[in-house]
Amino acid sequence: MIDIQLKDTPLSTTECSDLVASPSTGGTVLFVGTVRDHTKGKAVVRLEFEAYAPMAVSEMRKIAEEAKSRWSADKIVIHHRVGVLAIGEIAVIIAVATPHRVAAFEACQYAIDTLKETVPIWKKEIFEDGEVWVAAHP
Amino acid sequence: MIDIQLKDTPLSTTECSDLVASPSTGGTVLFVGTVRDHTKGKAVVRLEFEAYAPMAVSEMRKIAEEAKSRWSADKIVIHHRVGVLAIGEIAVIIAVATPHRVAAFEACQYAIDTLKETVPIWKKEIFEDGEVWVAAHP
Amino acid sequence: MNVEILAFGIAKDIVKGASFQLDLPAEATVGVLKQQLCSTYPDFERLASFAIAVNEAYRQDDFALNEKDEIVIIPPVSGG
Amino acid sequence: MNVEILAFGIAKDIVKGASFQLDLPAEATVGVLKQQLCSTYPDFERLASFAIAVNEAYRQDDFALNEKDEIVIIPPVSGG
Repeated sequence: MIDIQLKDTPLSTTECSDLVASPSTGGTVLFVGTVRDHTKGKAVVRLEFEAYAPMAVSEMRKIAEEAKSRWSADKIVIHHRVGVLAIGEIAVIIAVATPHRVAAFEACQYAIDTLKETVPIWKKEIFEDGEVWVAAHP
Repeated sequence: MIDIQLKDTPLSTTECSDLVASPSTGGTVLFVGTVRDHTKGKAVVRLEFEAYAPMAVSEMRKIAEEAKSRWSADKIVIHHRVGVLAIGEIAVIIAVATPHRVAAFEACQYAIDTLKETVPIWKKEIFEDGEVWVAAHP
Repeated sequence: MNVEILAFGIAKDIVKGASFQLDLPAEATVGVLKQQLCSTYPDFERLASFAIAVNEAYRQDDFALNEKDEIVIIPPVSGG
Repeated sequence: MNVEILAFGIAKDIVKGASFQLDLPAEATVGVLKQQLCSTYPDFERLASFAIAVNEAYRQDDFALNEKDEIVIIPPVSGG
């Protein structure tokens, strides 16, 4: 089972955990990414996430499929938020259930590492005195 | 921050995630262990977890302190359930927040691996035709 | 040929809009498009990197473009 | 000396109770206790392993016991 969602409403850790839990697997590993209040010492007021939606979904699905086949994962959920987020809100949740616990940790780490490299989603940090697209400049 | 709980009521993934989330860390890794419906092909009806409570709590605290110092974790939560659990219910949740994502995965994996080795909690599997204390016999 | 290009993130700021038209030689490739973008909007040179997606997938420089393709500029991503 | 011992998990089934009294020589150690347990209740030999906690911490065989100690049999754990 793979469940990919790109949504502009709050994400739920319990929902993602429940989606991958099954009576036949013994453990789930989740990564929950939240919005930080500072970048390089500068206070962030809020964030905006923008996505090239159809490709963001298809790239997240690609990641889930790769993780599923490489680590024999039973179920993988990737939910990503878009729109305006306040400090502390959840931007992304990845949940992975595998027959063996070690594989779930590896697959989840692979998924978040790859998501940050390939999925067309952009984060804009808004400060008191301006705003910046993260990662745009070297 | 370290939060250790041994309780006989349902555990909450969202509660544990919220407990470690903080505006200053960017990510949380959680392990959620659920009750399996079979062992070696035999159908499990329900489970009972029994703990030597004061030492279970102190051993879980030791694990959290070690993980905190080895991986510079900001916050670690370990909640373990005791009593009768139905199939699919959550037996344990470990949540770790660290400044760097890789450390959170490592610290969480260390915590669940060590918990399964050292924390005095015992699981009894109840089948249709009998019951067995898990791991008791070679 | 005339193609329509979508822009996201900082690319939207650079081209001052979410989409725009660009004239390209017939049988232009992704590589040709990138050169043209950099000469029309020199700010693209200042990005850490940028990629081109055609019809919802990343494409290499030798990929041939067609007039009806959905072409998207993908500046450095920062999801998660 | 006479000590009180707590049992959990399968140890409870072996000694048929959550606690019991045992007579030990004065200045007995954890090692002596384990031998005595195995000779009184041979089923302890059949366990994958078992440990002894004294006053809420695991103790090695050479640890000396006192009459007032909280002594607990820890059969193989299976939490998580």
